[in-house]
Amino acid sequence: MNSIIQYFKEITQGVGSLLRGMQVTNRYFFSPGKIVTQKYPDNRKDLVMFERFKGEVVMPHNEKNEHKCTGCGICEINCPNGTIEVISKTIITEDGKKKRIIDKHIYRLGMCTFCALCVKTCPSNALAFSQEFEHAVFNRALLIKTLNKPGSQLMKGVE
Amino acid sequence: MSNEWLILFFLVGALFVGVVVVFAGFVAPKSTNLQKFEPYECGIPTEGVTWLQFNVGYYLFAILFLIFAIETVLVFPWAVVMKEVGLTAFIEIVIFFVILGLGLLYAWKKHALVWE
Amino acid sequence: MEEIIKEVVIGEQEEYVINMGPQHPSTHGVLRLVVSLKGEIVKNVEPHIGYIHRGIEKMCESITYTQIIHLTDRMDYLSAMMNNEAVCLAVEKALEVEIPDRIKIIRTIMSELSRIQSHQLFWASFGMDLGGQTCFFYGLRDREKVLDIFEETTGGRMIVSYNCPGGLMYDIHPNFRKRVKEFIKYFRGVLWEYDAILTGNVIFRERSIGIGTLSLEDAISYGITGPSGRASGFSCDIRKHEPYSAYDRVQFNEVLYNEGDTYHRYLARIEEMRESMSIIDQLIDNIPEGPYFVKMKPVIKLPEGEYFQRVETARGELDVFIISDGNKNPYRVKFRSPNFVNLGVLNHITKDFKIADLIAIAGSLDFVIPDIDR
Amino acid sequence: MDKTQLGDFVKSLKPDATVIEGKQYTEVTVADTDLHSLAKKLRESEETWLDFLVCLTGVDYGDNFGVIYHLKSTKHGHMIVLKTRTSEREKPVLNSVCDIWKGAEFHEREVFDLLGVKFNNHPDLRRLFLDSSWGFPLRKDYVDDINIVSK
Amino acid sequence: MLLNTITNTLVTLSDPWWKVFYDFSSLTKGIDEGLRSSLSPFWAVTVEMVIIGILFLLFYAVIGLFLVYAERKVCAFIQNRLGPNRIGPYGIFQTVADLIKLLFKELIPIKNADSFLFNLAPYIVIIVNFMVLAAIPFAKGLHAIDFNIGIFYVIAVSSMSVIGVLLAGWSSNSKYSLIGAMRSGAQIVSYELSIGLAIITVVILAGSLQLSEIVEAQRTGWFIFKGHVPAFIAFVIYIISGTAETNRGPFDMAEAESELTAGYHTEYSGIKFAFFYLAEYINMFIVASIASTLFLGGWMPFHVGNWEAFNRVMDIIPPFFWYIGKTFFVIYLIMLFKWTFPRLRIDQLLTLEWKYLLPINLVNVLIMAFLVLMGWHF
Repeated sequence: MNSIIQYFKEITQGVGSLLRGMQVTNRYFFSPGKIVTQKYPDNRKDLVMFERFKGEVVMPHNEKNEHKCTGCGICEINCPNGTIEVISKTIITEDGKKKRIIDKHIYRLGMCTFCALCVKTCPSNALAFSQEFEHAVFNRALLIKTLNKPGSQLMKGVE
Repeated sequence: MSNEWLILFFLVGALFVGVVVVFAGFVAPKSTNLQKFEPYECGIPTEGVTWLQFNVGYYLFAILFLIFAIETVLVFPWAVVMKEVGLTAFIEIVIFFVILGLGLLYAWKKHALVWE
Repeated sequence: MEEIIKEVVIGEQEEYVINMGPQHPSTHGVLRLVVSLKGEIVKNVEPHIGYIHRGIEKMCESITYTQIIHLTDRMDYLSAMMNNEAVCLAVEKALEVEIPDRIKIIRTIMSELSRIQSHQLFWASFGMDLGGQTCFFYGLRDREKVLDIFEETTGGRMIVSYNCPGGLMYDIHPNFRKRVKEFIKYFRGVLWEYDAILTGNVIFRERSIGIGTLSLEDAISYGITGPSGRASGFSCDIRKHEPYSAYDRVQFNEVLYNEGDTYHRYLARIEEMRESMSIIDQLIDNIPEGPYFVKMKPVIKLPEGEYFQRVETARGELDVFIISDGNKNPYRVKFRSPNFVNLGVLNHITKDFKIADLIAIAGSLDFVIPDIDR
Repeated sequence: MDKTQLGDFVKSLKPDATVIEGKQYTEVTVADTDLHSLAKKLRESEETWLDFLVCLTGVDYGDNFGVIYHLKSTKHGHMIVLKTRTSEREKPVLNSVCDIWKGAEFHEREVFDLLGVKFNNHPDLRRLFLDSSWGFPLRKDYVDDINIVSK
Repeated sequence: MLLNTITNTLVTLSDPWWKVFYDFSSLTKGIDEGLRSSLSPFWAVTVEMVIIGILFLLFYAVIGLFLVYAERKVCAFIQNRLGPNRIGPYGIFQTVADLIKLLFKELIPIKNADSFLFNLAPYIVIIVNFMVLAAIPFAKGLHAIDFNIGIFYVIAVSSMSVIGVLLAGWSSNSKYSLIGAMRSGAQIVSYELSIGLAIITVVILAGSLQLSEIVEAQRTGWFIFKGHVPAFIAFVIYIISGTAETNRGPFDMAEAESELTAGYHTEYSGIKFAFFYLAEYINMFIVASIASTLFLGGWMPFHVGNWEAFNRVMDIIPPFFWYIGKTFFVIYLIMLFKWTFPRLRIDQLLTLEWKYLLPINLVNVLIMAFLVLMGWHF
C-alpha cells in the first residue's frame, strides 16, 4: 500500500515540478519586454562602450598633431609578447643638440593580449586604450599599425 | 473521396522527394575532397567497424511491446462497439485488462522493466 | 526463463570505440574522449588532451613576474581574477609586502564575483548538456551583468588582467558599489528560476541523482578539489583552511555534501553562488579608502627560494609554485590547475554508466579545457 | 603536528633524509631510491596521514631532474614538501607513487611529457599533451626556433 | 477552364460565397461535378488529382516553413532573444532563405554507407507525412480521405516514420548515427502503446473510428470536457507520447545533439537533411492536429450545452480557424516542452512508458468505459 501511495506521490510531484518549469518559460514567452539581445550592427550609432574598455592601443594626438611619446621604449620592454616596437631616430634640434625622437611606434594588434602593461608603465602617459572593437580586416598586414601619425611632433613640455 | 486515392498521396510524397533531390543534384556543387566522404566522428578517423553486433538493451521491452500491440487488435474494435454492447463488453474488457495487467506486474516484479 | 532471456540479451561482443571530441558540442572545447562502449554502456573513457597546450609554464620562464599575469588569465578564463590573484599573492609573499585592506577587500569581491559568473556559466552549460537549451540563455543573460561590472572597472570581460603584484591595475570604478549591489539584488531575485527550471525538475533529478558517484576516499586520493570534491564531503576549501586576502574576516559556510553524485556536484555550485553573494554583501559596504596599489620596484626580483601559494578558484584548488633563482624571471613556475587534476577521475566515475550519463558527469565536473592544457 | 614535529618524525622514519624547516612547510629531501618507501610510510602512518597529493612538480636542475611533492593531510591539516632528484640526466627514472595517490597518474604523465622523467610501475605512461615528435620542452636546453620567439 | 468551373460553382451556390468557409463540401462537390460534366471521366480524375496534389504540396511546404519559423521565434522569446529578424519583416522569410540555401548545398555521399537505404530514408519519412495528412479533417468538408477506420489508420501509418529514422541512422556508417538509430528503435517500442490506448479512451466516448464522426460527436462539447478526468488524463498522455513520437525534446534521444552531435541525421547534408527537418515539423503538426481533433473538437467551434446565443456567436468564426487555433495551441505546448525540459535518458523513456504511462492508461481506459457504461459523461 505504501508503495502505491509513494507511486502516486512521485507522479504528482514530478508533474508539479514540470509545471513549475513551464511556468517560468511561459512567462518569459509572454513578456517580450525582457528581451536582452541587441540588434548589433543596427545600434552601432548609440552603442556606448565603457570608458575603460580595452579596445586597442592608440596614441592620442592633440589638435596640433602632437603626441607625448618620447620614444623611451619602456612599453616595448614591458610588453610580454613583442607586440610593440619603437623605432627611433636621431635629429638635431634648433639649438644644435642631438636628440632621439620617435620615428615609428609600431603596434601589432594581432598579437596584443590587452594586458595594459604598456599603457600603465608609460612614463609620459602617451598611450591609451580606445573603445574601438571592430578589428576585423581581410588582410593580416592591416593589423600592424603605426601609432604616431605622419608628421606628428612631441608635445611641448614632455620629456 | 474513396480510399483508393491514397495512392495519390503516396505518389505526391515520392515525387516531391524525387524531384527535389534530382534538382538539388543538378544545382548543388560536387566536391572532390575525399575527406568529406568520411563519416563524422568529431574529426578523428573511425576506429574499427561501425556495423557491429550492438547491445541495444531493450529486447525484453520489445517482446512485451509485441504482446501489448496484439492486444490493441482486440481493444480497438471493442472500443467502437463498447457503447452499444454495454455491460457485457465492460466485464469482458475488465477481465482482459486484469490478465494483461497481471502480466505487466509480473514483468515489473521480475525486474524485466530495467534496462540491462 | 529468466536465465534464457539474460543469455539472449547479453551476448559477447567486441568493444565499440567512439570518439567524442575534439569537435563535439558537449566537450566544452577541444577535449577528446575516446569512449569504449558496450551498447549504450560506457566501459572505458580515455581523455586525450593537449589540443591547445600553449606551454604557459615554459613561457613564464622567460618573462617577468608582472607579465605572467596576462598568461594566467588565459588558463582558466572563467576564474581569471583568482588565477591572477594566486600569482600576485605568491610574489607578494616572497617579497614580504604588506598589502592594504582596500586591495584585499577589492580582490575578494572580484574573486567572488568571478566565482558567481563561473558558476552561472556552469549552470548554463550543464543545462545544455542535459538537453535544456533554455538554461544556456538564462545563465548567459545573468552572467552578462557580472561581466559588465568587470568591464566597467577593468576594461576586460573575461581576460581582465586586473590584479598585479602589489595591488590592482586600476582603482574600482565609481559605479562599482552601486552596480554590484544592483546585481546581487537582481540575482537573488532570479535564482529561484534556476531551481524551477533545473534543480527541482523531475527529469533533471532522475538524470543526475546517483549518477557518477565519487566516494570521499577516491576524491582525496585523486585530489578532486573545488565544488566537485566538496560534493563528496572532501573539506578542501582553501578560503576556509588557509585564508588569503580578506577571507579571514567574512562569515561563510563551506558547502559540503556526502553523496558525491552529479546532482550534488551541481547543487554545491548553486549553493556556492549563494555563499558568494553573502560574502560580497559583507564586504561591499566596507571597502576602506586608500591607495589601490603598493609601490613596487619597476623590475621585480624574487629572492632565491621556493614559493607556494594555494588559491580557491571556481573549479578547485589552484596552486602556484614558483622556484626563483633571484633573477627577474622565475626559474620554474608550476600551476597546479584544478581541471587537470579533476580530469583524472573521469574514467573512474563514468564506468558502467550510459553515454548520456557520461555527458552529465563530464558536465558536472565543469571542465575548462585551456586550464587542463595550460 | 607543527613543522618541527613533522621534521623530527620524518627523521625517525628515514634517518638519512635531509630535513629543512622552510618558511612555509617542512621540506624533506630524499634519495630517489628511498622516495617510494618514505612516501608510503608518510601516507600510512597515523601521525602524518598525508593522504592528499596537492601538487607534483618536475624541475630541471641542470645536472639532474627534481620532482617535488606537496603533500597534505586532510585529517591533521599539516603539509609537507617531499623532494627528490634523479640520479642522472640522460636516463632519468623514478618510482611512481600512483599506487599511493591515484591522482599522481596524471601528474606523472605530465612530468614525463614535459621533462622526460620516466616513472617505474606507472600504469599508463604515455605522452599527455604532445606527440612523440616533440622533445621535452620544459628542459632548460630545449631548443625550438620555430615556436619559441625570444626577445 | 478550371477557374471557370470554380466561379461557376461559386455562382451556383445557393448561399453567399463566403458561406464556403463554413462548409467546403458544396464547393468541392461543385468542382467535382463541373469537371465531370466538361471532361471525360479519366481526365476529370486526373485533373482532380493534380489539383489535390498541388494543394497538398503547397500546404505541406507552407506549414513546414511556417512551423520552423514559429519554433525559432517561440524559442527565442522564451530565451529572451529576438530570434530571426533580418530577412523580411520580423524575419519571416528566414526559413525560405534557409531552404534555398539547403537546396544549393552539396549532397555528400558517405564512404561505405549503404547508399540504397541512405537515399531511401528521406522518401519514407516524407511519404508517411503525406499519407497521414490525407486523413486529417481540416474543416467541414475539407478532408481528403474520410476513412471509416481513420484514427486507426493515422496511428498505424504515422508510426512508420520511425522506420525512416531507423534506416537513416543505420545506413549512415557513422557510429553516432547508429546509436541514434538504435535509440529510435527503443522509441518505437515505447510510445506506440500509450498513444494507442489514449486514443482508445476517446474512441469509447465517440463510438467510432471515423475522424469525421469523432468531430461530429463533439458538437455538444469537446471530449476533453465531456469525458471528465479520464479524458484529460488521456489528453496529457497523448501529448507526452505524441512528443515522443515526433522525436522532439525532451524525447529527442535519437538526435540528442549534446550526446550524439546530430544522431541519426549526422551524415545527411543539404536538401536530404532538410527533408528530415521538415518531416519532424510536419509530424509535430500531425500530432497536434490529431490531438485537437480527438480532444479539442477539431474544427468544431466551442459549444456549451444549451447556451444557444453563445453557441451562435462561436459559430461565426469559421471552422478552419477553430481547427488551426487549437492545433497551434497544442503545437505551442509541445514547443514549450522542448524549450523547458532537459532530455530524458533512453532507459528513462522506457521506464516512463512501462511503469507510468501504460498502467495509468490501462486503468484510465477502464474508468472511461465505466463512465460510458453508466452514462456519466456529458
